[in-house]
Amino acid sequence: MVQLCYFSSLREALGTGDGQVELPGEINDLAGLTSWRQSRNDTWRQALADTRLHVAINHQIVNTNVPVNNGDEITWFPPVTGG
Amino acid sequence: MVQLCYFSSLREALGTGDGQVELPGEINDLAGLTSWRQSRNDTWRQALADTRLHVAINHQIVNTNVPVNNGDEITWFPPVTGG
Amino acid sequence: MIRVQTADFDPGLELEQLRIQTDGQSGAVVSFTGLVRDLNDGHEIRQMTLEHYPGMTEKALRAIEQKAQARWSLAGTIIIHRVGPLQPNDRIVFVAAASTHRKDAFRACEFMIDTLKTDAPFWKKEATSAGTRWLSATEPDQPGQAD
Amino acid sequence: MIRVQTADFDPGLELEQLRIQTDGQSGAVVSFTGLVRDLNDGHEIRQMTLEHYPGMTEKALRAIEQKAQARWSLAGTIIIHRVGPLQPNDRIVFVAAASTHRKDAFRACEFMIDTLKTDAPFWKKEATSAGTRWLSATEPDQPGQAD
Repeated sequence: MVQLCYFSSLREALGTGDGQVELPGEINDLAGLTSWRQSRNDTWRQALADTRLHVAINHQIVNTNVPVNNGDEITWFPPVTGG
Repeated sequence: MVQLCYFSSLREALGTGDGQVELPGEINDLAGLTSWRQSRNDTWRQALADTRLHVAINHQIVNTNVPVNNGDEITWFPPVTGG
Repeated sequence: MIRVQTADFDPGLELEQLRIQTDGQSGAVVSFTGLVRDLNDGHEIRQMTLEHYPGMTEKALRAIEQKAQARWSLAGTIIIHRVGPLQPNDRIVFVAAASTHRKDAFRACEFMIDTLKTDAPFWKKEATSAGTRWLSATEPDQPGQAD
Repeated sequence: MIRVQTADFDPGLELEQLRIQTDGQSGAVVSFTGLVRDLNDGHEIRQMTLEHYPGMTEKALRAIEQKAQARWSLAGTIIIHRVGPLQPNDRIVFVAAASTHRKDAFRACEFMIDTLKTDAPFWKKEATSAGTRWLSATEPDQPGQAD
């Protein structure tokens, strides 16, 4: 199981979240995971294709394709606008 | 009449203030005024010879010899140390 | 000290805590307070909603504080950021640094708010007479925020 | 707004006045608070006495405020300086600037306290275990003050 989260305008664009999901056996890295979520439908395909999105795994921003493991929390979000 | 004031360590060095004084007729500029006060005694001569002192006439710092007139407030003080 | 909260904060109370905590060792305390502005492109802002990423946001704020403390000689630091719905002129964010020398306190305070704005996962959603939208980080002058 | 006073001031109250006064137009408020430090060259400071030049000091502070307002776009500014006897950790001085953009508020606040320290007629007298003395402006690290 992994925890998948989406924030801000991305979450609204997707219309729904994800939460706890069971990783298919063949998915073991971020690129695979992203493609798998994009395969849900056109909305997801388009929204997750935005190159401005950040990805954090277990609260650490990742900028390359990295392995994903059971128990990970993987989060996609647009550039931050706080402060 | 002019108002003469001294602040901070300078006032303490002089031991006393000055307040309202009648200007002698021959004194019409800052240099003359300063010499006149210095002529009081050695303490005054020495204290007012300190080149780090600032002089303000009517709350304006002056850096050259300027006329002094009846009604002026002339003040000597060391470099400021507030804040 | 970092905090993420929906409740308002009291800058005076926070500054007083910092003063008591640094008890005579600090001569300088610099603070930044960010407020919700009331206008964006001529549209009146009715509400500003702040979202964050619980867990990661707190880590990001702690990291910012630690970077500042590593870079300058600081007796104390504070970062407070509000989340949830806010109105124009409400306080959003408070950052403060105490130091022996005022240059350190100014540099550290400015560094912390600058870094917060690029590194801490907060997102702003603005409701105006023209509708509701998420703010974009690419706008040079981000509306409704203290840039 | 400038004030010279013997009484303590409340930074929270001052910041709140500035916030209310700028009502939604300012996104950024930066403040500097100067505190009496407790040590100078290893000597414990017992008391710090601030003297000023009534009339000229107020003019100097107003001039500093006006210079800042001419140089940056500011919605409001505050300078408060205490005089008379103070104890270690007491507040001496408070400077604040409100602006739409935080860079303006930071620059203006720092400019005002920097200029105050060179241009405003205040003098500090320090009482330590080693005796009593007037501080000298030529000391690179003026004790008991937020340099």
